Amino acid sequence: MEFEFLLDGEIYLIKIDGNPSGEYKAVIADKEYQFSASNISPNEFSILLDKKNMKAYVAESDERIYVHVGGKIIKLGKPGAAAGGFGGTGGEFGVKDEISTPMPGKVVTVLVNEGDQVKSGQPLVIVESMKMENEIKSPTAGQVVAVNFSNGDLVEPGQPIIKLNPSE
Amino acid sequence: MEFEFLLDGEIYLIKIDGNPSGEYKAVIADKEYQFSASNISPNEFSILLDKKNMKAYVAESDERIYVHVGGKIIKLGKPGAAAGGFGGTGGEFGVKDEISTPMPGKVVTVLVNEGDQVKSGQPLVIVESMKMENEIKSPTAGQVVAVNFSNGDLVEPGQPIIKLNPSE
Amino acid sequence: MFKKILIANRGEIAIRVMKACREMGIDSVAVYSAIDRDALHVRTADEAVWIGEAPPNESYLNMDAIINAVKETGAEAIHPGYGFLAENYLFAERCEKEGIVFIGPDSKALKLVGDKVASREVTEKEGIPLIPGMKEKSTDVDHCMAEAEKIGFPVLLKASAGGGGKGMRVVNSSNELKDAAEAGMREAEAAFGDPSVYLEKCIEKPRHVEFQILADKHSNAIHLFERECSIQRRHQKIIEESPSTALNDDLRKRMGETALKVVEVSGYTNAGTVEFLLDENNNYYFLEVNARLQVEHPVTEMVCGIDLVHAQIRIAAGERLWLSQDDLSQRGHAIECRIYAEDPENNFLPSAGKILYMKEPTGPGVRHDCGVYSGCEVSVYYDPILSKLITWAPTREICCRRMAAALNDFPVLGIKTDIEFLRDVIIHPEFLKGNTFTDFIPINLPDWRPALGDDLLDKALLSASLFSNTASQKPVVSGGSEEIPSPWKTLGDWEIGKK
Amino acid sequence: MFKKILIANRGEIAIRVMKACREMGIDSVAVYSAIDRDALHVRTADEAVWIGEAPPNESYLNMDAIINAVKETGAEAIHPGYGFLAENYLFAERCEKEGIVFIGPDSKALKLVGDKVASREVTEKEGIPLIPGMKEKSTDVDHCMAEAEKIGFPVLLKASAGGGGKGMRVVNSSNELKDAAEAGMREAEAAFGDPSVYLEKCIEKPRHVEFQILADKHSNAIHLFERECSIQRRHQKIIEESPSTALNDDLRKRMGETALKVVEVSGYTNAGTVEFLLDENNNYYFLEVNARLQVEHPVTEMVCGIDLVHAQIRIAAGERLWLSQDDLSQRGHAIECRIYAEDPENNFLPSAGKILYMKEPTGPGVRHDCGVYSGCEVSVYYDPILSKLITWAPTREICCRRMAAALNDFPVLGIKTDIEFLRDVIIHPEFLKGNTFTDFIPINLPDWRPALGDDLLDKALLSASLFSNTASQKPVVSGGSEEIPSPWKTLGDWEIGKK
Repeated sequence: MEFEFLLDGEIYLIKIDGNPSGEYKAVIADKEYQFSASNISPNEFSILLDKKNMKAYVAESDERIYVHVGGKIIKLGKPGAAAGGFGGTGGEFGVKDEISTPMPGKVVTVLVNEGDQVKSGQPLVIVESMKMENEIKSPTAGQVVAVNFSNGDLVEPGQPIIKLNPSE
Repeated sequence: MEFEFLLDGEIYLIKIDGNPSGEYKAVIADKEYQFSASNISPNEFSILLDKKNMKAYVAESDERIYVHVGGKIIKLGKPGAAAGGFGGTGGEFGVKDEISTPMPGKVVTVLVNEGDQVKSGQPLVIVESMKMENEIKSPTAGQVVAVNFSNGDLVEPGQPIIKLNPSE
Repeated sequence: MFKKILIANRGEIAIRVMKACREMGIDSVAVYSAIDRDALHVRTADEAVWIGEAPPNESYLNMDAIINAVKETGAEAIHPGYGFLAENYLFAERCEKEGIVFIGPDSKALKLVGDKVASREVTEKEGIPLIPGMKEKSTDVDHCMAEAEKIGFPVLLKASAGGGGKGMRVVNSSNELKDAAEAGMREAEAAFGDPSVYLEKCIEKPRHVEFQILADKHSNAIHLFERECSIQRRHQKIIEESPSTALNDDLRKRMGETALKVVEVSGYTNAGTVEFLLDENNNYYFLEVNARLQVEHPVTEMVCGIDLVHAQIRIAAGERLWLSQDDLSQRGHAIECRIYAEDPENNFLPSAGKILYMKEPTGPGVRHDCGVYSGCEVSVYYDPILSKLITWAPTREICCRRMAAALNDFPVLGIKTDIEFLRDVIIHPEFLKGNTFTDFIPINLPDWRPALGDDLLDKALLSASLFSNTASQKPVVSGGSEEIPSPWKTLGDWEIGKK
Repeated sequence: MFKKILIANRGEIAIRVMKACREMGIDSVAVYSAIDRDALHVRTADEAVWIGEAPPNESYLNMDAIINAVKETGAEAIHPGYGFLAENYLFAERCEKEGIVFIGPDSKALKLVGDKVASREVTEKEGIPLIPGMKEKSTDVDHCMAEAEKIGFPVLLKASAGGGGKGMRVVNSSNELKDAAEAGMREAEAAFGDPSVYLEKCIEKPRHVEFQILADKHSNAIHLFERECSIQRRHQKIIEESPSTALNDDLRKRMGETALKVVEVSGYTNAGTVEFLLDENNNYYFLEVNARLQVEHPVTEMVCGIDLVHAQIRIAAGERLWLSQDDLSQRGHAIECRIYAEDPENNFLPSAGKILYMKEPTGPGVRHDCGVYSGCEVSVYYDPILSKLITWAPTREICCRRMAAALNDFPVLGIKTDIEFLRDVIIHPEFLKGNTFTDFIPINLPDWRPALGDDLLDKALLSASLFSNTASQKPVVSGGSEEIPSPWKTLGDWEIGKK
């Protein structure tokens, strides 16, 4: 069987096959892995790779697969899922030319106007969420081409608040 | 909607209806209940009955529904499921005329022979399981009509080891 | 003793208080907003009352609704937890008028210690060491500017009514002051209903050390030693520990005595915390009294072997303190990590959404005070704290290792949390050495990013493949008896290369 | 210090040891039998090695397989847990020959204390008080009969090689002796590979009180006070606590000194337990040394503030004891309840099968050392212990209430457990008074049945209806992001009476 996942804009291809007793072989790029795997619960896998034990916890949303392994979380994109631009810097769901917030909130102050030139790291908008004011900074230098929200507006994650024309 | 459950050989009928906001009405025998209910996870329910909070954990096997509520476990039979005789005294799956073990094990000693008269509480067979020897006692007075296993045999839960003709 | 207590809060702290009630044979009443019907605190209480819509001022800050819930259920006392109405003296006053016991100090003491400027005055008179700063609160930016020039930059801007770092800002120069003051006032208004701020001299390279106190209504008070809370981001604590690596026995004794003096002069009762800044030369300055059960109270409980919530309830019921200062000692070491829904890669911005899956860490010496669960929604309306992970061990070294191991085995999937970041703080050589100052994070972990080796990526890809493979083979699930069949039952025997 | 330790055990104790290894920076190796591939201990270790088929003598008792696993993985030491090979001196001897550190006493001491008759001889010489009984073990029923007549009925029949109540029987009269001895020998043979038994005078209305000790390889030893383990069924402990309600300071001091004397004369090192019977007149009798980490070690850890597994590993690595007797004190109260797969309604017969659903209790002062999980199979091959629930609190009263609350909120569905029974013991007035004798259960809870009010039955029926309703509407589930849709989405708006 073959699976594809996205990370930071790159596509990774995994070939994986196994037998009824839970012994698997997999190939990622030019590396080959042999291991024993067991599905402990819908979200929990036990993998023995050359006798080394590895616990993995996995869950999925519409767009992503979340994997917890070795104390770290890796978020993989599902190819063909709706959201583009994994790993963008302008907020979790943003790409470099669209500034959005990672959480719902209220726009407290828009600090720039259409046409403004902005620097990388310059605060663009202040959003209140979870009782805190949060500055959303520009991920890049560029020109503001659109400001879609005003002070006091409620904003949802992924909605572009500001559009930029990056100059980098 | 109507549901039927078995407990100790009795059938209980529940009529239950609700609305989209999680408010329910139910009738059991001649008692009426109004409550708010929420399904927290596949096995977990939150019920507010006249503001009193009640947590219920529920799981099912092929034959039964297990409910944990108020610190107690209630095992309800599903009508029409294979196993008969809920709440029998001769072991978890047994009925009064068939003696079986609640767990798999090895028959160490059969203490009675076909035709023997036995008293209620008399040890009939010793089964080793989980490193312990366990005496299986007669749930009733009666006559042994069949001994299906011999010393050293392996036995599975629900398999009748001994059949009795109860005299009570 | 009370028969029924209403807990005017939500999340982990409400649950922690309810468990204490149960152990004391007291019924607990939860209150909940419209979006909290499925919240864990509702399911932990004996009774639960709906008090309004999601925004806090329509529910958890709605005094009328809460007082009504008390009357409706016949509760005799209210435990306010922390945040919301916990330090609101008007609420305490209202309870006093209605004949409901407020589990905390009386409204008079609450008003005094809640007003940072008034409490400065009272404590200064008694010779308690204070940080140089404004003598009165203000909502006037120009006045603040003048005062800042007098104190000398850098100055610290703080909300007069609040705590928890909300509204707090370091201001390095006069041209930063206006923006900082305006934003601070807006936050203070939103969080506490009072925009007043004040300024004080910014102590450089400080530690934040606080003393837990208990005072009964019969003029007896004890302290339960210190908590070091220097590890902060956005001026908010994220890691606390006890004992502090900075205190010796003499300093501990003197600070404890000062803390008790503060309690005495302010007429404070019940559980409270006296906060100090400690500079590199072991000078300490009284900051303020936190007039509530603190988020970080578990580290004191684990080191001192007492239960602060039980103590709060007993004191509120009028009991005399059953412990003297000599009965108390610190044993071993405890650390708390606050688990927040936030993004440490992105300026610790809060993160909301659904927790797709989580699994709580367990083990000897591990305590997890938790307000969330697999499948729950983390709302944007409330404080982003999810839970608190506390470890205790005979030594600080083992305590750190135990915490690192627990954080390492603590999956929370679907929202961003600070778990990986906290682990990297705990295993940082400077943290292990005990060099914990309030600038620890900007100095030692600036621009933190999780490290991800190729090896780990491959392991993640293997896991994701196994998951996708299983998910695609999964049958209709019937309730709890989910059987995950081997995909090979349907697919037969494969070999590599065959497709 | 060791870099890698192999844990020659399974279940909760293997996991508890692995967590200690992780905290000490030591890699852990699990071993597992064919049916334990998915067991929790395999997933907790850093490495895992298959050692054979399900029956214990083909895997967890298979010395060759375990020694091979040590060599294959490069482990330097073996932690045996309890049960299996923990007290097998031949295994300790084998380790010594192979140059592997056995984390426990050396084979010589293990052989001595494991032979109840030999250890009687050694201790009797030193004036340690003993229960009158046979001077040698036997496999001869007639000889046992003669000895029993000499001692006088009732007598207690015990397996010479074993512990944990296996093979133990009270024999009230001569005509019961033959059957009891034969059954006891069979059980002893099956459990320990040695059918020898011995007899001793049966002390009536005794308490079972034991002292935890730690002894290094440099002739230093301390005791960590007592555990009271009188609540037993089938001669096996199910509830343990510390401190004992029966001991005063003087008696505690004397028994502690006797325990250290036993350790000294037997040349014992590492962690061990000296067991005593205590009669109603405060006379105590030495029973035996349990030459292992005990199941009930957590109550000592919580009351004394130490970690016994860390201590075992440090002592095995050759460290000198870092604590003196004066450093130790008991703080608060701890109780352990053993969670077994067994049927308290049916003579505590073991129960095997699949755990359809379970949820671990949590909270301040609650520790759960657990070897199972939702969805796991409880096998008939091994000891039916599932987990251990331990609570600590400042007082015994609160500790009992905390335990009762935790047991009350601890669903384990699909197999029978003793959880409800344990709760009824904990809340029993005689238990609360501290009247804990070894006959507690037959005296206070004979023929125990769970009480089930009509009210609770109705609540169960409502819950089952909600479950069945939801289950019948459940869509294909895709992995972790299970959405449980309201049935009303598909069914529209109902009203009562409409069908």
